[in-house]
Amino acid sequence: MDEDAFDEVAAHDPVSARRAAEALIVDVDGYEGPLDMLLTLARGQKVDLRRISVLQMAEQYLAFIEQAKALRIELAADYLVMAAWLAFLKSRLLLPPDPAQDGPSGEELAAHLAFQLERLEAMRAASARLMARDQRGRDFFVRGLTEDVTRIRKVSYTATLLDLMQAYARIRTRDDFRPYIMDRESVYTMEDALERMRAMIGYAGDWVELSGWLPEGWQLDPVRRRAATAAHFAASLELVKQGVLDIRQGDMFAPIHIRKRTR
Amino acid sequence: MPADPPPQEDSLFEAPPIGEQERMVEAILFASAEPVRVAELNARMPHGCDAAEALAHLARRYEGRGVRLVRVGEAWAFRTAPDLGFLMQKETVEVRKLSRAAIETLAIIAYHQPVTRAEIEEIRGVSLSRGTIDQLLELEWIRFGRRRMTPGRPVTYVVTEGFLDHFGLESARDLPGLKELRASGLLDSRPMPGTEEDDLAEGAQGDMFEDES
Amino acid sequence: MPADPPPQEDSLFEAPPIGEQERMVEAILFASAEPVRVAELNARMPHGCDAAEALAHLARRYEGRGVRLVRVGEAWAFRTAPDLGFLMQKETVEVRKLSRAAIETLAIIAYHQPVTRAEIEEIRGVSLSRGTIDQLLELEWIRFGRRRMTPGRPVTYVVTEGFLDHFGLESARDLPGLKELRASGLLDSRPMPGTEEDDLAEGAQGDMFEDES
Repeated sequence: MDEDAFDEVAAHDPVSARRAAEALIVDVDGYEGPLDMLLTLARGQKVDLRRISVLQMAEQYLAFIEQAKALRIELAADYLVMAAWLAFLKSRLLLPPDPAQDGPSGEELAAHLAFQLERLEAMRAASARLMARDQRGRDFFVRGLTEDVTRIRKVSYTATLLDLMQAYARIRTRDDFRPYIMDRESVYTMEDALERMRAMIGYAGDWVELSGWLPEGWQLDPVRRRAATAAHFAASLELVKQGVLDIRQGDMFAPIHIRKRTR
Repeated sequence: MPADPPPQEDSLFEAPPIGEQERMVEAILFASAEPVRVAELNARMPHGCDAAEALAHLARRYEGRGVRLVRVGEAWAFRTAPDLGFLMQKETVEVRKLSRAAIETLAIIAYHQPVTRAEIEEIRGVSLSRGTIDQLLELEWIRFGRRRMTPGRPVTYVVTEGFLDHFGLESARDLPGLKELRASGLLDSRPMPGTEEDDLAEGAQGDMFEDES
Repeated sequence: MPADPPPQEDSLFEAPPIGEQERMVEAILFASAEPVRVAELNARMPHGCDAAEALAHLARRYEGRGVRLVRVGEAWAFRTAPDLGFLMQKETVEVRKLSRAAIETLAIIAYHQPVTRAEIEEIRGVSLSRGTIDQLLELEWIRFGRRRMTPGRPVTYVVTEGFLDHFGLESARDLPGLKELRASGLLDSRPMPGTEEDDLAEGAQGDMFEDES
């Protein structure tokens, strides 16, 4: 945004005023919010921030908002909130004070706005001075060769605050996303199958069909039958691996047979 | 019995002479890239040593040298003299570029600490984007201070020793221009006329700014 | 010496005085991660400098100090004086990241203290291995709190001063709540449909500190 343009706005040059307003619109993304834009307008008055005309600044801001509306430019809500507040401030400043109405006067509100602008500018200046300081790793440097003299190695565990908070966030959000509670009713675990088969293995002297081994109550319901079959099949493989069982399948999809291995 | 009784109560041995203590502090600080606290220096040095006094001697010795003894909060470190930075291209570390929002937020925290998120937003007149505080925390330039004893008990932010170290500050009181800013009242928390101070601290921004949540 | 004309042939500018050159060598050797060769020193210093001469001056200056200038092959470096090696034990600490189980357990204790083992397991949804609590106790980041007045009178865990110190907190209450974590972008998820964000945050905060309400 060209500051000179604003001097000309102050001089009530309509062409420059329009240009200035358009420049504002073009650059609206370059502002960090409405206060930042007001600060730019205030600087345009080229006076001490404590002596700016808040009224003139409010009028410029409102004119800009009107322009933006006319050009159908989408403005963030906080710009519109500020516009509404400035319109209110303007009316307070222009109308004679109503003794029946309490609340702060227009002058008080204007003074506070001027304070906010001065404070924002002061913080801008402070951040510039801060960044202009000599900085570690750019202007001054730390010891490059830290020494390890002794061979005593002590393990120290570390974690940052960020790790801690992220861990907590992870745990708390996991609950939000817990997909469903598993229905334990129809789950037959391999551990259970293994235990059951170990107890019964002595009776399987000759080849028997694995499907015949399913426990009572797990043969009819398809969900339960599938779970029990899978568990018993996995358990059989485990027992084969341990060398206590033989297993065979004549053909693809043919019944699976098992028998106790004889040594 | 030593002629001068050492101030420590239960030291069995005489403390080493101050020149020796100075050498010890010098060696410890040279070996560490990070600032070392006075308390830790004392803990590592033999009984009866006075690290603070040794540091004062050492600082004088390094005045005007290529490396300087600097204070960082409660800790001390050797750092190269800033006027020789031009020799160090090899050691220069690329600092992550901070956004304008992050730099301003950092300055506001430094000058106004302890400060709440709502107060930062009030000063900047715009809501703080998600990553900004996060980035400063990750750099370990800011940390959480005490919660504010106002409704909602918001967390506050303060700057760290890492911040002081990075910007070569002895303490947060040495921030440039701090006195002038304070004298001009620009660091006062001044609520909008007609609003309660509590409302401000709590995060209700009056009519002016959108609430974050 | 400054009075002598510099021996270099093609220097447009006069070389810096030897005292300055000494400062430069001092700063470069201090900041460098490895010993530096004379040729490299000369290359890094302004035209007309004589690193070898500056090194000789510097070596004399550090004679008898806590650190010494030593020659390592063709290169030069600062090293701790051998008689002070005993001070360096702390520099060899091996730093390891805390395991995920440990950091999660620690986070739960910090946010929910005082908290029992069973409660930690319930929140994490997995059983706690013995080593995890032991490790946190050993680090002195947690300690035993009061026994819970429920059947079995289980012990509870709370965080320690050492924990606060390590994480740069003034009190465990200053840890940000869920709502604040979310606002700062640390918690990316939306709440599950049907749960109120506020319930979650307040629930967690409410349980957290008994004396708060």
